[in-house]
Amino acid sequence: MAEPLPPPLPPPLLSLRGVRKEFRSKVVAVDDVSFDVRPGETLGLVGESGCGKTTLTRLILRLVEASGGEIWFDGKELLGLRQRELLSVREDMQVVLQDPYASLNPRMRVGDIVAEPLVTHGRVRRRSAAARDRVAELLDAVGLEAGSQDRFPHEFSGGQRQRIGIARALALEPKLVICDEPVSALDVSIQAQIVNLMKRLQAERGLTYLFVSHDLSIMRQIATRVAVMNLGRIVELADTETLFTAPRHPYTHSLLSAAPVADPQVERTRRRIVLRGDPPSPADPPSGCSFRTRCPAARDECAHTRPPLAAQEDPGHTAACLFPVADASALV
Amino acid sequence: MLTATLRALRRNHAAKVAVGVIALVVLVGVFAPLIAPHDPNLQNLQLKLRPPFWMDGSEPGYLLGTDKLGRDVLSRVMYGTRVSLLVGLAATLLSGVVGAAVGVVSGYYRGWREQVFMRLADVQLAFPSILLALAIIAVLGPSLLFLILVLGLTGWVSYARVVRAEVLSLREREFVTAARAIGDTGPQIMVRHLLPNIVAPLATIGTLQVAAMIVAEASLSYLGLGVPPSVPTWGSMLADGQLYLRGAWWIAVFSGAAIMMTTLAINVTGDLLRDVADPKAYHR
Amino acid sequence: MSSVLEINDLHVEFRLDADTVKPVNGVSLSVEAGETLAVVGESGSGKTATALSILRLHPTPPCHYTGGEILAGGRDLLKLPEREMRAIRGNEIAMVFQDPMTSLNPLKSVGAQIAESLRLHQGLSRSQARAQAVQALREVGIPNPEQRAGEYPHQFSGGMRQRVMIAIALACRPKVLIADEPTTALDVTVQAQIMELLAGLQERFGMAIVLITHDLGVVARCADRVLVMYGGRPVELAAVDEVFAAPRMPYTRALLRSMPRSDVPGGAPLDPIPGSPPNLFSPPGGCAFHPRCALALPECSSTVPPLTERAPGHSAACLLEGSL
Amino acid sequence: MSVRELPTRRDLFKLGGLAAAALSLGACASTKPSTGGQGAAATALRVSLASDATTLDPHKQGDLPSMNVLINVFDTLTVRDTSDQLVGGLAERWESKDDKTWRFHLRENVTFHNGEPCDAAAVAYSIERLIDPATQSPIVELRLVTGAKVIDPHTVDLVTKEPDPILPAKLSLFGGVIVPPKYIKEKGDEFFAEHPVGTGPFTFEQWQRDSQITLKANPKYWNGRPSVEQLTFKVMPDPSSSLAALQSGELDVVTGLTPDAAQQLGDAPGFKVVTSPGVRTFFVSLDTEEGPLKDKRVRQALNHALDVDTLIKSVLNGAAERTPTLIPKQAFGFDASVQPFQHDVAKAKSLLAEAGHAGGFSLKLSSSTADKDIAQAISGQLAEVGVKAEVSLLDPATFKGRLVSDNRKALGEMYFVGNSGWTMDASSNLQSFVRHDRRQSRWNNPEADKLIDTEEQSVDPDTRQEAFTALQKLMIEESPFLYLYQASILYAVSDRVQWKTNANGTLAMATAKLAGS
Amino acid sequence: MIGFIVKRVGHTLLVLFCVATVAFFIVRLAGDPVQQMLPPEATIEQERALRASLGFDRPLLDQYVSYMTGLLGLDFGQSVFFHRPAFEVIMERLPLTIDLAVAAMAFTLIVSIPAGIVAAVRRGSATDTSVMASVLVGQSTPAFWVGILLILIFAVNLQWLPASGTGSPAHLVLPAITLGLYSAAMIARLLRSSLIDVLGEDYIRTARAKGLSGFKAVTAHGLRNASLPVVTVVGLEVGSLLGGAILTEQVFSWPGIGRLTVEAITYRDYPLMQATVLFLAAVFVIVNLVVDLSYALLDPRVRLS
Repeated sequence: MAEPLPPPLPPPLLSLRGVRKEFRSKVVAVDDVSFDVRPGETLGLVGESGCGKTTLTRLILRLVEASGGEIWFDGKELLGLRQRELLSVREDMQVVLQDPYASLNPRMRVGDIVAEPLVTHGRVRRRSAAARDRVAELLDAVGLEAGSQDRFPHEFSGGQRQRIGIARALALEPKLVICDEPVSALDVSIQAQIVNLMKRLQAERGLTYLFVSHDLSIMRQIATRVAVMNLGRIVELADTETLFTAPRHPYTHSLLSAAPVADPQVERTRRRIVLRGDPPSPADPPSGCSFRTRCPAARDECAHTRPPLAAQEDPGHTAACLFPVADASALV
Repeated sequence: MLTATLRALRRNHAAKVAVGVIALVVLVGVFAPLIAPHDPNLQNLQLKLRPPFWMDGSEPGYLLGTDKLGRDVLSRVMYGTRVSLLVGLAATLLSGVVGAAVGVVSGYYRGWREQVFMRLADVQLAFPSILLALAIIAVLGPSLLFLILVLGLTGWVSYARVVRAEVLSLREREFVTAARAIGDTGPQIMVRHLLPNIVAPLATIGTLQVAAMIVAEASLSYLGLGVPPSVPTWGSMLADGQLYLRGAWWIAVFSGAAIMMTTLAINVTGDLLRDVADPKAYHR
Repeated sequence: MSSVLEINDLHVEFRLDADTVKPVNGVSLSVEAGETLAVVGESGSGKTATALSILRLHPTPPCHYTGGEILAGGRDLLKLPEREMRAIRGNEIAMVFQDPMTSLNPLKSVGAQIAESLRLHQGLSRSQARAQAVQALREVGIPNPEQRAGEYPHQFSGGMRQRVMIAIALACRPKVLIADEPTTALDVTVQAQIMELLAGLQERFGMAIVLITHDLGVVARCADRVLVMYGGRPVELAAVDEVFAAPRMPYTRALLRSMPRSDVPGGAPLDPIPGSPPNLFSPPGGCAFHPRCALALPECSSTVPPLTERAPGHSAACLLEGSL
Repeated sequence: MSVRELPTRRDLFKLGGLAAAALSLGACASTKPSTGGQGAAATALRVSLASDATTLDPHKQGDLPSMNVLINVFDTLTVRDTSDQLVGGLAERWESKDDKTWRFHLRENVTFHNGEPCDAAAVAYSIERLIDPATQSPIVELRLVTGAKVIDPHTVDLVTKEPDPILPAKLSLFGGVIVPPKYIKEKGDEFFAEHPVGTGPFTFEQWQRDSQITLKANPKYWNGRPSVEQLTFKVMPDPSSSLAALQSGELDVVTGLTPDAAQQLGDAPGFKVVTSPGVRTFFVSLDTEEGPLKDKRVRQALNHALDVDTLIKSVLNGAAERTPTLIPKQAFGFDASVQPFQHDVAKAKSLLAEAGHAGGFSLKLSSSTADKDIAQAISGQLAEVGVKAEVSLLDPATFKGRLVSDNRKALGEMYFVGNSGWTMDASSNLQSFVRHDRRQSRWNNPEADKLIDTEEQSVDPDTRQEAFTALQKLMIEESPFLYLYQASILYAVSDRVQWKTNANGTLAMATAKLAGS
Repeated sequence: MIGFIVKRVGHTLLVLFCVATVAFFIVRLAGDPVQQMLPPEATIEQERALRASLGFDRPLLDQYVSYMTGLLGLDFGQSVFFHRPAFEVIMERLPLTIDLAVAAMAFTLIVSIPAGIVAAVRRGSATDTSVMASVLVGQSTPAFWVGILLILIFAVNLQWLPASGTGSPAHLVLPAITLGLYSAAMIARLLRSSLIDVLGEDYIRTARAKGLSGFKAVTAHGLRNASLPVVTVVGLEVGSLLGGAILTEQVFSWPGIGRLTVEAITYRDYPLMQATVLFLAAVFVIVNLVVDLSYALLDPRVRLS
């Protein structure tokens, strides 16, 4: 009996094709990155510091100009747009940033911070009653009191500030929210609050997230699919469960293995891969596979061939490795 | 900032005195026409070079003595306050506005604007400002306005540098990234996000700059390049009085003391503001 | 077994201009040779303040050690004159800091920075110290140590810098190593390397490690025993398995439950702790955790529960008796 | 001839702010050969200069500090003696051959310091060199001279294009310096400017720029070896420090004192301040062509309003003497019968009322910063009759730039100015200010113009004196200026020094003597 | 590093070019040397003739081009008043200004470095308070006023030191103090705050954790690091030192570059004015170039990049 065909996928909301960024220093921060973000999903983007994930978000937001490739969002190609034309795109694409202490202007009142996108896009007048009402609504949605409007950011704790940042991102009712490490600066006991909030908002408002993080445990809890980045390239992309249980790329594998698990018994029994050597500098990447210098499974070919993202057994699972990991069962 | 300043002020006795002195100087300046015992320019050649009240030969009604044209030193010091404050504040304001604008623009946009402005600043720094003052005064004649212009035009560099440095670090902060992602334009970001965040350092340099400008005005007046003589100034009184240091020390000493006291008070207050603006430095 | 370091009822105050802050309130702990004690807590829990107090590295003023004792080698470190204290720092007790970027002097070669403590404590000559420094770099797994000893911190990667910090700390073979968030600033793959390195060095030199961290994963991987801190107080102390399997303090339990885990499939909402960690400037009365505690009793807001032993080797500070 | 009194050199110390007040007053201080004194021993005399010489080439300088040094190294054709009489220098005597020719008979057996003879050829060379545009000389007195003719080795004729009755007087300073032709031709101009060789009482030793110039006595001087063995000019712009140096024995003579500075010395024993009459006159130029000052009653009123005696006493500490017009009393042409304006506020007010200015009016009074006090005091006195004169001070260089600019109104309705007539002939005092076509004139009076022409073009003393007398009366009547005073020369000397200055101001030290050595 | 040097030298030349241009035009705004050279009674013809013989009647652009091309060959033109090459005139005064600047710098450093260190290390103590009070007074007092007071006290009243002039080391004392006072205050303050910053750095804590004494930690790890920002400011201070030299040299009749500049300005001696301005600017930018380069030497992060 033939399996029923999966329902046809909706067209992607955000689609990257061969996006590349080379800085003037010749450092290639983002190299030939392509992926889709489907409406309503959370695409996780995971990688270590310096892998280019933050640059990639800035390219999508057009805060940094790309050197090549295409970025399609909601039917428009972004890289060709002029700054003026971008304004309408920005209404549908907002960002939540990492550091809740730095991402809010310390000299502005919370109400003005949250209302700023509305004002910039001409939805309300600054300090108008309409602005206050809308801000109150938004603050309520992220679990803050309406009275918070007249206070300054420094009067709030880190978690509360991140809620303010989320309220600001939601003000224009965007379709896509790019979340750049939104919880990594928060205390452990607060992270869960924010993750839950974001999940709830996504469900209520049909949001799509591009969720960037270096923290695998957060990723597993929030992402629908996960893309793994190493030295400017996507090396593996899969459904979250597939990626965490059956990674194909040795880099993903070693990341998962290196991340400690908060359970001493599990830790004692895990097979751990401890990589040798330093991560290569993005200014001087190795030839061929960018991971080969640290890869436990590297062979000579890896130095000559740059492996393309290739489809793996599971549907929608791709990995860029000539010799993918066969068995990752010991990972838990 | 204000409450923090007041709190810091409560703990700092020197600053309390300094703020008191500044208040006094401002009051004297504002109300000079009401409180000065004499017209500062009224001459009485019969009463020239009379000493202050506690000395022999003093003239009643002339508390701090008279100068060589028989004008009342106290009244002249009081009126001199006005020029010093006016020049200090106006020149600071001018250099602050120019410097902050240049600093914000070059710090935010970087690129050619920054290059042009910073090279301009280099040229300005390398160029002896006395020459600029001289040229302007020589061409346009001495006047309060031109004096302010000269001081303002030579003083912008320190602002521009500090503001640029601040902006360079601010523009990397995430709230600027957030504003750009929202769609704010460069000018919007500069006005709404950058300027409010450099108010504290601006106020600090501004305060210190007022003192520097007062000294600069005095120096130029001392060199005879300052304000027109119909207005008594501390610098020109000092220059006048220097010749009489031995016999009639009071002319130079009181005006010099007025300069020192005022700049000292302003500098102490500026330090207080600096500490408040940079709590890291304060609490360490 | 005997402790190489023992802290009893330590109290530390910072007397600032306007306020007095008490980051450490009655911390007690002990650690034995070859053992790793993890001190775990969120920001503001007092864990780093405790660590710095051991070597008396807080600047005085504003810091004052207002109570308790710190025993090492039979002496109370809080009572030692500064001179003798200096002979202990970096020699008997050494420390590794969180940020290897700022903790190394950018203007001195790493070799010189290692050699400094060798010359100081072991009276080595310049050349001897230099040779020893190269050896220390080799021990912490820095390739090509002869050449790299002459290089400057900015020429090293983050992981390599932390290795240098460890080399400095271990150069004089201390009995106790205090590691303050040694891997927090590092990437996960590098973090694994550093933890492996520390474990290997501990095995080799047998020093006790006091590991300060907020990361329960790191605790689970490295620690023998765990001290949980909250609001400047110790709230639970037990062997690592006990803490994770049967926490006796509601805070520990809530923390473990709220943690997102990479080994558990997602989907279900997480179980967060409501509210925020206490503010040092206005700590809540009574048990510091009571405003966020699901099980709080009325008296929790007025009574500070002492850390009491509930089972052999397992202490907790909670008014609720028994296991949760 | 009002020479280099205005800003040039003195600005320096003004800019330094070191002699704020009426610097110009004392700046012409000069020593003049003094007589008497004991036998010469090996002695050194140290004299302060307010500013350094610019060059030691006498033809390339036009300022007193340079001249003060050079007059000791060089000789001029004629000399002003201690009683201000014009006597022979390198020329023993002279006469007017015709309207346009002056003949000079030279002293014989005079040699330059290098042994080169000083003869008619040298004189002719010097005159020609001075008037050659290529020399770029700032000396202007010889503008009428077209050339010098050697008649015999000791006789030379100076030819002018128009009559120049006071040419011999003009040759007593800047214009009359004789330089060695061979030496200059051999060594070049630049070398000469650093190592001057003249015929004067002292030979050049050393020049440390802006610090000091050292001269040695010339044993072969034609007028006898000077009693001072070594003469040092020390550059000290600040009068208070030079007075301090005088008191500490670092200096013997402090020149260029202002009245204020002179007061600082007080009654310190061992030193004295000498006040000697000078020829520099001060006055206020009025714009007679426009505004309220067009009315001569107003101009007279302002003259009556001024209390010049009080100004002299209070502002100048008495170091000046009242003059009725622009002419100092020592000058040829001065008429003692011309009476100065009386200080009379009532009369001034009534004259103003007559002219329709009973309520007074406002105008600007410009002056150099160097003359700030006196300008302000004048403004104060004018205020008493209701005339508000706002003082506008300009740094000396700017002041001078405007003074000589083509725009005669560049300094406004009134400006305070000084003018030195070192030729001691009224002609010099009047030349730039009276005839309507002269650079600083703001007075158009045909009668005055005619009188100027008479005195300038006639060589007959009586004719000239008549013209001057008439001019002075006319100037009082028409009042195109506010007349003030002629300033005294002030210097401070140690008691061991014996010398005396003359009225015009160069530091000729040939006959200075030192006591107690 | 080479690229850095090349870039900085390029900047320096650009700045000098701009200064030369500005100086050229600005001095011509201020007035004419010919008017200052001639007595007021000179006729217009005489004035015109002198102006022509000096070349100041040529079109401005013409003069500018020949001035700039002259500069390429280090020809600053002929001083109008001294009748000598402007460069030569400057070189003659230079040693005196160097004497003064060196003495002032020496005074500055001798006073400010110990004061800054002590104040930083004993932060909050009575010593710190009195150092900071002196710093404030030093920064608040105009240089000319200091000079006048020093003359009044030490030369006039006590007669310990000469009031003005040159000749002996004693002559240097008062001017050097006058000139150095502001910089000393400035540097003491800066060193203090910079050192306080450095003392709060993690690597000082590392040094203390190694067992170094507080004093050793300051000397071995603090000073060099704290000197980095100070060095930069010392470079900029040269600017105020040069500006201050103008006033100080006036007050003390010190025949150096500062007074020469004022003389040139007074005479409106174009070539000399241009030359002194350019010279002062060159000294300033070259000192700052050297400072930048020495910064690079002090800091391996710059040196090795």
